[in-house]
Amino acid sequence: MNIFEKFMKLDRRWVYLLLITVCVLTYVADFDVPILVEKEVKVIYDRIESLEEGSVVLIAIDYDPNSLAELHPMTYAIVEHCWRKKIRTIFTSLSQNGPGMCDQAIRDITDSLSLDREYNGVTYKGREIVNGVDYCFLGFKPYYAIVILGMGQAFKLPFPADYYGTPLDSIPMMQDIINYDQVDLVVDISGGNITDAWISYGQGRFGFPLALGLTGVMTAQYYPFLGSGQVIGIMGGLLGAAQYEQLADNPGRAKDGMRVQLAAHLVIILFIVMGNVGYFASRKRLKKEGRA
Amino acid sequence: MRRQIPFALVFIFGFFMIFQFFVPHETSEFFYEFLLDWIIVIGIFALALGIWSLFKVSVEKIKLGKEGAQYSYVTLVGLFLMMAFGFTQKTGEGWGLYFLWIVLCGACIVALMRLRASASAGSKRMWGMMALGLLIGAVLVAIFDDAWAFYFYTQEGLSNSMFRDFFDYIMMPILATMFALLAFYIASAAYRAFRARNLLASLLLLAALLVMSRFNPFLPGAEYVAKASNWLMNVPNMAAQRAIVIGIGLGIVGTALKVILGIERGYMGKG
Amino acid sequence: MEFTQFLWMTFGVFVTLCIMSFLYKDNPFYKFAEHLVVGVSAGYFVVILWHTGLVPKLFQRLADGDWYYGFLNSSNLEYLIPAILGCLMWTRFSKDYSWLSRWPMALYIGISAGLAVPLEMSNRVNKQLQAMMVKIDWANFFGHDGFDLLDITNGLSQLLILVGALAAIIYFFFSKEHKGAFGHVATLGIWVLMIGFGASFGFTVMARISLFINRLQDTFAWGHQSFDTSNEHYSIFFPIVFWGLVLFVTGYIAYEIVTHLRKKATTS
Amino acid sequence: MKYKILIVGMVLLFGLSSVWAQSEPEESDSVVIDSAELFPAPVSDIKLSDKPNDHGHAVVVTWEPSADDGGGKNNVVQYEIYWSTSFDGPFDTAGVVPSGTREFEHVGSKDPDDPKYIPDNTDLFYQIDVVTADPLIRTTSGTEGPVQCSGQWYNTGRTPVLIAVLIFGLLTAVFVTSARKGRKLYVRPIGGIEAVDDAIGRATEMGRPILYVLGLGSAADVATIASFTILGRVAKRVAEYQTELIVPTYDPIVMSVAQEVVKSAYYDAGRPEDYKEDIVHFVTQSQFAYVAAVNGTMLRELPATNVYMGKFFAESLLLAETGSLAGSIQISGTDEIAQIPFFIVACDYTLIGEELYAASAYLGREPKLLGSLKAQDWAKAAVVILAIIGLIAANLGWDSFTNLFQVVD
Repeated sequence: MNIFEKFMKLDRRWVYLLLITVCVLTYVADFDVPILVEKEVKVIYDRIESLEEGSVVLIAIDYDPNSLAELHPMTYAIVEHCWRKKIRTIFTSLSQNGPGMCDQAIRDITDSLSLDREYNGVTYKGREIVNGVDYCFLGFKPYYAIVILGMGQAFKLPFPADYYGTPLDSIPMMQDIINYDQVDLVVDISGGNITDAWISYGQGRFGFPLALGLTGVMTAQYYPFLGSGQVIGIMGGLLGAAQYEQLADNPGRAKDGMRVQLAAHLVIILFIVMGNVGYFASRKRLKKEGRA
Repeated sequence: MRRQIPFALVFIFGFFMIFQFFVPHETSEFFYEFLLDWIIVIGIFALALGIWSLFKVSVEKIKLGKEGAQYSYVTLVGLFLMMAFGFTQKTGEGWGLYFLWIVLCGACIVALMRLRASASAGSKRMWGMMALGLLIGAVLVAIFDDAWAFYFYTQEGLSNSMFRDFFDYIMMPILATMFALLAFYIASAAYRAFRARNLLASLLLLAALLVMSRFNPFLPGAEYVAKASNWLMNVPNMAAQRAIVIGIGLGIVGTALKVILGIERGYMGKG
Repeated sequence: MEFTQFLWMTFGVFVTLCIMSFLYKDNPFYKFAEHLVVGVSAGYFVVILWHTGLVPKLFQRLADGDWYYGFLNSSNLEYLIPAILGCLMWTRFSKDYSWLSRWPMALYIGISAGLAVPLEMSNRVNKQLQAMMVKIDWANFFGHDGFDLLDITNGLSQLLILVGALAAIIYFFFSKEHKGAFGHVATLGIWVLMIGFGASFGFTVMARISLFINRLQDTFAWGHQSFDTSNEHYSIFFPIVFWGLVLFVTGYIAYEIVTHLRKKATTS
Repeated sequence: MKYKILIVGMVLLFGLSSVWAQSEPEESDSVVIDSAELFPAPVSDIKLSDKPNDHGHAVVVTWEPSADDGGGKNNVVQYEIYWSTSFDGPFDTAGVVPSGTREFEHVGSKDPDDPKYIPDNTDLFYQIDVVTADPLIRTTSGTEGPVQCSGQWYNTGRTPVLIAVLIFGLLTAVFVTSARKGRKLYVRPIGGIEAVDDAIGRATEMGRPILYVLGLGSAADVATIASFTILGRVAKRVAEYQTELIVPTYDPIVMSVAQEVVKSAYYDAGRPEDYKEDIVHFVTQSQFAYVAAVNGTMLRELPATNVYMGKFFAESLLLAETGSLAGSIQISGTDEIAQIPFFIVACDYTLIGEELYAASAYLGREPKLLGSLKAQDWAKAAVVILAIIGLIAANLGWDSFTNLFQVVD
């Protein structure tokens, strides 16, 4: 039995040991792995990157804690990207259990913005993010289709006051923002069918550029909208989130997860390849012996 | 007669349920919900049979002195403690003699197991007396201790802190880890079975490899791999699923019809 | 975090490791965790089914009446029927009357079989059949922007899904030999099935690895908690428990290695 | 002169204010209310009907949209639908729909104590408000009615299903009768089924038990019912060969039925004395605890053969990998599509999807059961042909054909 054939008959416990070791090491170690970026995600990043200081992005955080693991990293990456570029953001949260989680996320990112950071070679000074100047969190209202339509007339119709109870009229940032006409991009991050309403009632009626962040299982069914141009880009699941983090040079939870995923997948692929090398090697030898 | 009645019941209720599907009227809906309740209630009553079976098999292991029989105590004590927690809750601040009661109950279960497992009349009597004594003790504690009470009709027991801790720190970690073992099993299964033995095995292998490499940035042409894996998931996989779903649908309908019409009686041991 | 809760958490980590040790081999720790979880989960389901099934579906419905000279004076007496059927299940405890338990079992199977017939026909056959009758996107047959065969929304992909599904259905024909043209189509069908299965297998790996990452997170959270001096209940016992478990686990691993090597030495 | 200036001034002011109001209506609430021109046109042509194919307690309201919805002043945001049991009110909110909608299904509860209860066979009246961005600026339609709702005795939306069930039932009956009459039917071999007999023989030779897992389905799943039949065949062989059988179960009803099945199999094989109640035993109703126990059993009892038939979920691979570690021959069959790949990879033989349902007929080689397989094949042929015709029809725009298969819930 030569070395190749040993590959084939390895005790499976070696597979387990190697896999555990690799997972734990990559989980603990803090290094960066490149993430393959797909076109659908890059479009979203490029769009935000091309916006000028003071532009407005509406970020619809339409998921609840159930799909937090997949979608939260997207929110973190996109919001941080916007704020570093001094783009103003409006948040809505049209999923019933979303607002509390959304508020927490906003505060987390605000903290992170107070530090100096370097992204893609550009140093951004830490700054204080001010509610009402840099962002406005509108909160939750039932009947999402009607809310989305209402915001097309004016934000203050469905939301006379923001999540914290401040009337929209007295929020400095909202003085020059009336409806979608002043919004440069809408990003809907969603784990359910609110996305459909954003596409048909929002984009369909008011024609703003719309980007989607979706859970992994939902992604395939929204590809047709990419083809038809109703949606500019799609981020799918943890993979999509990691791609955005990669583009924004802001490694977060998604990239942490993907680091382990990539290593684990490589280990499994390695074993499959080893097994097949061994298989062909032994078959070759058997053939030879058969002839001899 | 005894053999025929069950098949008649299957026939009557089976046909009723088929036709119910096409009748939206409230009366039909009432019977639909009513019959579904039957199924649920019958299932819960049957659980007693299951618990009895678990008890019997565990005791049998001790009786036969099988290897690892001592673990049966862990199973049954865990079972009865969990049930005890689920139906009790403290009434005030303190727990009183609750933990004494728990210990008495646990000991009583062990004594009962020994009683059933013992072969000689002498040890039977001894364990019997012990079980009875512990039971009387437990009942007395339950009667005279006011710090906690039984709740069968309302759900106080579900918020019992012991019940919660057993669930959060025993059940959940074990179940979640059992599930997580899949990460390793999927790897070893792939290693062991993905060999290009023939054309079909190679197709399986290649499709799996391609999809597993979908976010691997080190591959040449990585972008196309990602795209191709997306295509595999949404075109051939979709086609396979659709075919299987339709086949399964017909298989289910065919089998269910055979059962209702009494052509297939294997489920009652007559095939 | 209080110390008792930390102890519970430690126990959770301990049973996690017990289960993980099954990857090496069956051992007393796995047996312990396995038997414990069987008992605890069975008890848990008894409690849950009692509270969420029996109480609302039976007791609360009969609760509007009183026991009246041994008769239950309730307006929902029909709900006694499932209770009686349930009791018939218990005749299995007796040898002579256990044939009665076939009645509720027959009812159970009859109701579920009847339920399945139209429902499965509708959901799995009719709706899937209609889903196959698609309008093919002839204008973008080879891709939306230029030639792109891997575009999953182009007309070709739509057509391939349909052809693949039909070929796979043909593979499942029982009463016809896979010969001639029919055999070729069936072969195409099994190819489609195998590619689909392979893709689905490969796709699932990620979700399974995530499960293990979650377990790692929990374990690391426990490690962090052991040395978290900002915890107001923190005491020296936290790290003592931590190191105790670590020592125990490493000790056991060392023991296993030594016995393994010894066995190897004696056999060779 | 003074009056003239005043009037001109007022007209100017009014005009200005209305222009201003139109450009930025949200900043001049008080002015807007005065300006009657801003009120949208009411909806017209309200039609009320009982919702078809339901249990009652629901009304369908349709209308022609306001002239200012999508045209005209284009200021309609939503329609609010109100209902009442009397013409004069008081009216309650039935629902709100966005502009552009022309239909609303007012579905109520059937429970009289529910606040959303809608009585059957009672006169009901409806009104529709056209609402603009400012909720105060709205136009109410006239009251429409009466309409009565009631439950139906036949759901016409499900006719395609009824036809399919009837045709399929008929096919089954025809083929079963013809098979009973002795017509020979060919069935192609299926690897996994042929393997069952060999596997039992192997277990006997090795003197090791056979593990039969019925899966996580309840007895209400048809996959489990099919598995019972297969269990019966296996148990009979096992009894004849005097091999040991282990059947751990997940559901108490499944356990009871399986006990009956195995018991009769032992009686049929002429070995009632070998039957023990504990062959089929209950473990627990928790998915992974059950798997933990069965995995333990596999490594301790080292069964020669593991058979997995029925409904399986994530545990499929946990079971099958442990079984292969224990060196058992493994045969599996499930109708859970997501789990089939794992069984294929980890087991020696796998029954894919519907092959599980065919297995019981195969194992018995009983003509009447084989007859039903023939019916399934005919149904599959019909599906293939209809799908091809449907594809052509859909692409030629013959929607009336594809609509024949539309099932409305």
